[in-house]
Amino acid sequence: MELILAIAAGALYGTGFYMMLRRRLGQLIVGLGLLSNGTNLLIFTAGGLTRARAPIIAGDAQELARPYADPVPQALVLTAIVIGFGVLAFSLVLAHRVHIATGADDIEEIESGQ
Amino acid sequence: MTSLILRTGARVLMPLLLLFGVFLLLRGHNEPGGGFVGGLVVAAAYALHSFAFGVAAARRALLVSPRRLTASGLLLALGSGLLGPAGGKEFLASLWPAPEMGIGTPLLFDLGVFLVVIGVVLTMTFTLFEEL
Amino acid sequence: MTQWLTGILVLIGALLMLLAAVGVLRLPDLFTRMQASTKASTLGLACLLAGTALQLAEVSSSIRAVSIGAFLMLTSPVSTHVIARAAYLMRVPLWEGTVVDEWREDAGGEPEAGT
Amino acid sequence: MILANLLLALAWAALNGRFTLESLVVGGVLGRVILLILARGGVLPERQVARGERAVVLMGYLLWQIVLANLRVALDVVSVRFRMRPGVIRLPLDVTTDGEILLLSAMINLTPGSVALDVSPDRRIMYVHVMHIETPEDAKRRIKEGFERRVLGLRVPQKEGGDEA
Amino acid sequence: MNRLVLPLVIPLLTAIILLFAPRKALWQRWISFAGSIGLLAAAIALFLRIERDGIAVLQAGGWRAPFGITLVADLLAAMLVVAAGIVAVAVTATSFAGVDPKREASGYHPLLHVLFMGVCGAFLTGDLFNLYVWFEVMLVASFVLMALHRTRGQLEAAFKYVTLNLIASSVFLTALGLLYGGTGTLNLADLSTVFRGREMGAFELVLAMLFFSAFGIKAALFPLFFWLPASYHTPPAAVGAVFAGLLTKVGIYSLIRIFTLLFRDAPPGVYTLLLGQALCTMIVGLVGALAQRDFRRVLSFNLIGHLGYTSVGLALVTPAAMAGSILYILHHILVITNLYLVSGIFLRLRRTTQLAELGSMYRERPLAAALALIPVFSLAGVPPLSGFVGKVALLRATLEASAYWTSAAILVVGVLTLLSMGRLWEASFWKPAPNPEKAPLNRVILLPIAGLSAATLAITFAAEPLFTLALRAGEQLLRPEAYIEAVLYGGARR
Amino acid sequence: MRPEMLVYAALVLVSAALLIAFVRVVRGPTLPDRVVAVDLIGVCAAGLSVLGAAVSGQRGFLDAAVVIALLGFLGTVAYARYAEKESLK
Amino acid sequence: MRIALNAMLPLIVLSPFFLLPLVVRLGKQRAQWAALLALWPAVLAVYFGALMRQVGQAGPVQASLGWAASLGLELSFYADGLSLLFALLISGVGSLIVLFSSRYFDQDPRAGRFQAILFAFMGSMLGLVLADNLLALVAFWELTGFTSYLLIGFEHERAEARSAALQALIVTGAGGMALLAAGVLIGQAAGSFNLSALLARGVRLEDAASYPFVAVLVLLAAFTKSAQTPFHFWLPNAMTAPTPVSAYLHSATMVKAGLYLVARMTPLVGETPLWNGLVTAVGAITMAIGAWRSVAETDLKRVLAYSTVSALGLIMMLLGVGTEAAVAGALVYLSAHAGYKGGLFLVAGTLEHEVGTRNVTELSGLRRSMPVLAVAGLLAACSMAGIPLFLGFTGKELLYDSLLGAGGGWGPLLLLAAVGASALMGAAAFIAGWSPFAGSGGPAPEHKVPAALAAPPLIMAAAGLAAGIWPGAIDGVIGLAVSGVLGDAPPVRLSLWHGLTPVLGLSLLTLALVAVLFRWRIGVRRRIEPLRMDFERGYTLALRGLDALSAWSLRALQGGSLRAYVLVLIMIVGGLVLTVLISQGLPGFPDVMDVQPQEAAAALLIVGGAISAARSKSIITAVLSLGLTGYGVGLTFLLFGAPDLAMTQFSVETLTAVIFVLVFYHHRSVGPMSTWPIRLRDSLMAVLFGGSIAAVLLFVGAADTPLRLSGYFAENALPLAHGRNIVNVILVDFRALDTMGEITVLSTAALGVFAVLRLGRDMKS
Ligand code: NA
Ligand code: NA
Repeated sequence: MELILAIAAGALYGTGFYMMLRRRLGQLIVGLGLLSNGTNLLIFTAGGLTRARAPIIAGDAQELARPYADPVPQALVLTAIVIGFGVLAFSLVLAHRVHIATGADDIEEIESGQ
Repeated sequence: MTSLILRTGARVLMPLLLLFGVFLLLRGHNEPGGGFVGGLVVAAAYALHSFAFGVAAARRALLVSPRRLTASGLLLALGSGLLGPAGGKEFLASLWPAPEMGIGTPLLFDLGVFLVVIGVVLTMTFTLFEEL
Repeated sequence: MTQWLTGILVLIGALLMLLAAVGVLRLPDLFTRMQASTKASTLGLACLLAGTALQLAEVSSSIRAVSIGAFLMLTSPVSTHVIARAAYLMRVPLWEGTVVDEWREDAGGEPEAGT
Repeated sequence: MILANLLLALAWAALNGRFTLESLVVGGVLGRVILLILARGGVLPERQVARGERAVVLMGYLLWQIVLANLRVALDVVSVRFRMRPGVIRLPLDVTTDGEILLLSAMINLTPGSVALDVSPDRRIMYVHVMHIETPEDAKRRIKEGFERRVLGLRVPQKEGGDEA
Repeated sequence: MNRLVLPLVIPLLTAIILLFAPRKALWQRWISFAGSIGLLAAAIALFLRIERDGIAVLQAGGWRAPFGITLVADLLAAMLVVAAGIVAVAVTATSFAGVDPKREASGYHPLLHVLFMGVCGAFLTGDLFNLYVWFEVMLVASFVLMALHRTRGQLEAAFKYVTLNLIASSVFLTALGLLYGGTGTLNLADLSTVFRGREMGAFELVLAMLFFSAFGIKAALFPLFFWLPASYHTPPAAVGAVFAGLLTKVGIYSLIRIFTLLFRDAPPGVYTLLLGQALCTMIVGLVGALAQRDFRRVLSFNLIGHLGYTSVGLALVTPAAMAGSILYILHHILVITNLYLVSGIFLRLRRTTQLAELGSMYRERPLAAALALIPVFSLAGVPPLSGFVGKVALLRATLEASAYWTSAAILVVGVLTLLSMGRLWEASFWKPAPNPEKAPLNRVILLPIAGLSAATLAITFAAEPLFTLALRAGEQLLRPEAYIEAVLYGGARR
Repeated sequence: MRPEMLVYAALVLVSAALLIAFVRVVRGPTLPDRVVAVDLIGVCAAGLSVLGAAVSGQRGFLDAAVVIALLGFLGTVAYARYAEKESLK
Repeated sequence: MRIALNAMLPLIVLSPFFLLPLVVRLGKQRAQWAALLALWPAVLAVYFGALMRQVGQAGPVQASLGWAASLGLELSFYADGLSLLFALLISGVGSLIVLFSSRYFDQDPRAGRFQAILFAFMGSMLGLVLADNLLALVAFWELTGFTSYLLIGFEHERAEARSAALQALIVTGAGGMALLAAGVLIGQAAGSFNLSALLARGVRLEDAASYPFVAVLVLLAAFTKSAQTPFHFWLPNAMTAPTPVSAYLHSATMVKAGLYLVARMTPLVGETPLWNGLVTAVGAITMAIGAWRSVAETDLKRVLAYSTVSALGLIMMLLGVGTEAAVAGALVYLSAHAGYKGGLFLVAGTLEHEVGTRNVTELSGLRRSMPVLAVAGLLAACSMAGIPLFLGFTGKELLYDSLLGAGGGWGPLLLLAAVGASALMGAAAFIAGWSPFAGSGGPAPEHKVPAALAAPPLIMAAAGLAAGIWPGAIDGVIGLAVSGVLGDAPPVRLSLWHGLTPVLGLSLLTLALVAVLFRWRIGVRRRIEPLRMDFERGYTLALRGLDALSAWSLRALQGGSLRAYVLVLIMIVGGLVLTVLISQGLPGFPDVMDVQPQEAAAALLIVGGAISAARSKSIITAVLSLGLTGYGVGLTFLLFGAPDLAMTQFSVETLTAVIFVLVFYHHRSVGPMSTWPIRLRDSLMAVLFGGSIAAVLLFVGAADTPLRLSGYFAENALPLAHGRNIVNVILVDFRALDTMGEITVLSTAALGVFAVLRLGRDMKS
């Protein structure tokens, strides 16, 4: 499974950057979103995969029964997801402001218009 | 004003979403859930409401301004962190007056997170609805 | 025995979902695709939920399963409706085999904004 | 309103998986708070709450209708050549309240070959997409008799204060 | 309460109070200023304590390292927090001379304090993921501060800044994920023990490269620097001052932490890479500065060039070089912040920082010119100002380490800086301005400039104690056993 | 061991449904077509999640299914609104 | 007394800096008050005289104020004969210059500032010549350069003043950098930065590995500062400075810092073929070129500037020859030059001040209206031309004497050059000092020359005559100074009359040549004027080259295109990672092929969504596809035991879609696609980068993760943190600080969205 998820993460990084290299503001932001998803997947995968054993202590136990999915990468990814959301939303709005200010969506046109 | 079906659906879904959001918050310490996802669900409820009834109605429905909500959440989280030092422990150290009831500063902290998330998402969506 | 029941229920549910997906892929226009997706997905998921509730055999899970089903039945008409409305306003073409369109007739052939 | 509150309390207990007095009380209080918030925020005129709940209750009854619907669709999907005669029809409405209209549209959606598309602003007409139309009138009649009648049948006078239109 | 937490709590609390407080300018300014004073006081208290008692540690939540998040302050961190406090006070004081009212109402003040919180958090954290969080705090605040503008050029610059920094964050996060995947821990001290004595294989080297890229972008090192000159010249002077003074330093600081704790046993090739990068950063920055025709762009490129100075210690890993870099970082924070504030004078008077439009300051505003003379020529390394002291320290260190090319680059860059600053001075202070001033000057704006100039002079006079401190800090960095000991076994435990 | 096989088969079928629906997302041709397909993908994801609960016995899966069901709806509403606005331009 | 003088040294040296606030205030007052400022340098001169006496009796003195000892940087001072000779010149001439300036800048609002910078310069110069610590010497060295920058640029409204100031700053600043390097190298090689210690130990660096560098760096500094060819061009350009500055910095003091440095360093790094050869050769060439150009100029101050260059070269050459006689000659010549050249500059400045021009072809016949000034000019010119009885004559005698006896095979050539240069300089002396006063006609001054302007040049010029007549008055000083260079040398005996020696013959020959050249000066000037070598060209070209390089580097590295930056970042990061992976060889292929259908579906959804996003033409399809990848990632989380994550991911994905949709209602995201080669290039880059990330993740990150932290959490979450959902416990307790930062990020982002949109609306309206 690591192989497949590694490919998936790689695809997200690759397409994320590919979209950031396109000419439209909107595509750039979508690229950022893909990149952010890729990073989250990478952290999760690198932290080790354990099927369907959520790190939640069962109602009658005092301690987590092994094996369990490592909760630490989960906490990290959760933080990263939320931060990524905030940042992505902000960048999107900023891109839109650039669009309004310049009347253009083509990055080349925006940059040459100065 | 949008369609009748959407409005009615939203009206019925709203309390369920809110309930579910609070539910996720409160039992997040023991089961899947927590302040983040709880807050997101509640925020989604109000976002849906603004789609169905417009943002002015959603603002009315929220009662508090999302900015205030954000600031209160931050203050609550920080305050719960400062309760530790007030009780002679480290910053962010938890105090558990009633651990078996699940009542302790971490819950307060999570509540802060919950409020921040609601406030943030709604600040964003409401502003987007209004300013664009 | 319940395990068998579970198995059969979830299998039916899964088949229905597959059917819905095939419908969405195959059927000729948006509205017919929506017919497939709405029904199959709701009933399919309901079957899955029923099977799972049987399998887990505990109150809270059953209630949760029921509430998911209820949510879905509540939301599915609404989503169908909003998509259909958008499609109508966008003048998404109907399949050439469509026999009647009274909606557009009422609107005088012109889609109008905001009901 | 009280019924709504009770339902929310039950839902809470169900979500928690514990039908203890404690969780019922907590759920009741929570539900009350949410309803109060929503009422203050102008989201929920009380009678619509009640209608929504009854619509939910009706869902169970619909189940077998849904099964039929699915079989029919399955046939359409898998048949090599499309044999349906789809179309959009105009359905004059007898139901009036929001809850009834929502319920009706839900039932239309979940049953054979029909999808509710829109309701006219004056609530008099619902547009429905139907997969198999012999004649439009026939399709309308089937819906009106199959479902609208049942929905109208739900209009049992309630003793709860303020719940009646 | 443990003093370590105050540099985080005070700015956050200030920001929250500012969010609740009336949006009236005067309220916001005074609360903001009071918060900065509080931050500076807390920073100084922390520094004094550390100077006396050694490395201080706070185990947040009372969870012992490496399980909780450890806040830790050694000399370097404490000094930088003090510098951040000074910058905070100077910048918030500047707002009394007036801020664009729209920006002020849009959360300018709380954003500044969030930024300070992020910076202090980055300096004080002993946990790598927590560092990421502080980076984001800092970045988002800076994004917003940068975006609070209306002109097209400013927005475009902000957008570039945001995009390229987000890539850096993404690379950082990638490195973090892999790091945790390979080691199972995030605490820097704990990681240091994990990596100690371990041969640098593919895993370690990939991590080193990823961290180098991520922090190199933040620190604007060659060849990852281009976002900085593309954006730093556009925000208002006070915002530019904080950015230039603090943000890039956080990148350098993180590189220092990573390379002294995690990759202590890196193969020589890595250090060659670091050194080459430092050289190129210096040269490219200063050469780039020469063609600039805008006061703040000149500063941007000088900033980059001198970031090369500050990363020399990292590459040479001798206490003297580290001390030199540390001293230079402290000097540079004060001076470059001050220079951006000086650019604010021009923005007030002439509504532009295009060099062609400036001039006549020396004759018409001798006080402002005299105050500006200090940072301009301190940056140029004119003795006895702080830049000279820093340069001497670095030169001694590089020559001692037989890094002759680096020494040569330091000297050449010294001349280029002199040239660049000489031209800057000539164009903006000496030459007759083409147009009369467009607005009166609120003299309040001179107060923070005077304060920072005084601080620059203080570095000169206190060169001995400061350099001794820097040496001690450098030794702490290069012999991290005390740091590790303090983190893993110090502070309250649970 | 047979009943588990059925659940396993169900997993395969729902996974297949999800991917088939994805093809419709790619094909479009109109935005509503895609939205319908995405909606269906959401339902399939919820289905996988429910099946996960059946396989593992963990309730967490059901909670996730609730979230998917509830929020997928919001997404659909948003996209539909976009389509409407687009059509009015 | 002795102890007191000793201990006072640092304070005395730094006193001009301490006095700055007073100087600014007093300097602004009317001339008669401002003139009081001249008292302080005079006091300093007296002090240095007293100290000289003490040093003569008891040897050099040393005192320190400390500074940054651990950097090797100390404010320590050392006074021996050599430094005190310079200190005397600096303070003595300084006093006269301050006096002169008080009148020159009378009624000028900038007078206070001018006097202050002058004092700062004086302090730096004293620090330079009296510094014991090498690095302090460098500091003062650079400070003289900086203060001279401010002084040359004093008339900063004029473009040529600014560019001359910058030129001087850069040229001498570059030298300063060289000196800094040399200082550090010397300190490291010799183990101390203190000259007193090094001199006392008799350290010589000849054998150190760094010796060639040290020597060349020291000389580079000396040559730039003392305007040696090819760096001399800055000096004539600096003549745009106010006259007191030219007189003080560019003749009497600062330009001699290089000579001081060479003399000072001779015991440490000198007396090797490399050193002596370079110093002699550069000095000689400079002497020749300066002398040649001096008679070609018409601007009084440029005449003087080139003759200064020539004199500096001459002294440098003598230091290079390095014999006792040569060093003594150098120091006598240097002292004489300080007097006459300072005087001539002040004469020139007064003429300009009173008449309004400095052009020698326009000035004539002024002796009647300015008799005192004419006397001063004539006396100074005589000393400069080496007329017997003047100190200049004594200096020239020593020059010829030392060249006759030394220089190896090059001796005769040097001698020839010296005679020629002396003759040209003599002619220049009269051109500058006498021709404005001789003849008749020409412009007339408006009023009488004030005493404060006339007295200083007269005093300086007269001093040359006095010292020439009574050389015994200074030979003690010179002797002490020589011993500062060469160690304990036998006492120097200066005398007016040496008898009928070849040297006397050469002197007479020189005087005859002077007469001839002065008589036909106009013809000579016409002949010489076109024959110029543009040494400034190097500087100009270097600057132009730098600017071109700068512009090029900006075009290359700072093109301004965001996409280019992104591409470069990707290439760097990906390149570094790939380099490591390839160079290290990939570790073993992990066991990875255990896949279940739902997992495969999730992964396919991710990959498919990603590709669909990249291929989509409409932005909303891209957003939808982004959402699908999010769903895929969420499913993955769900299937691998992370329900919290999955729920958050699904919610966030939906809300992201909502926000995208809200924005793109109003954002027409249509535009040209890039051309297919660019798309191909970017796809390749994307595949390469994505591939390297996948490889890293697979080979590097997918190894088993030690449960270093999680074990503790699993054990203690319930007993200590009272929670069963460990992810949540981590978020709100174990690592609550992260969460605190995270909600701060979120709040800030929301504030940002609000502010950006609000400002955007304000702009629209
Ligand atoms: Na791993
Ligand atoms: Na805690």
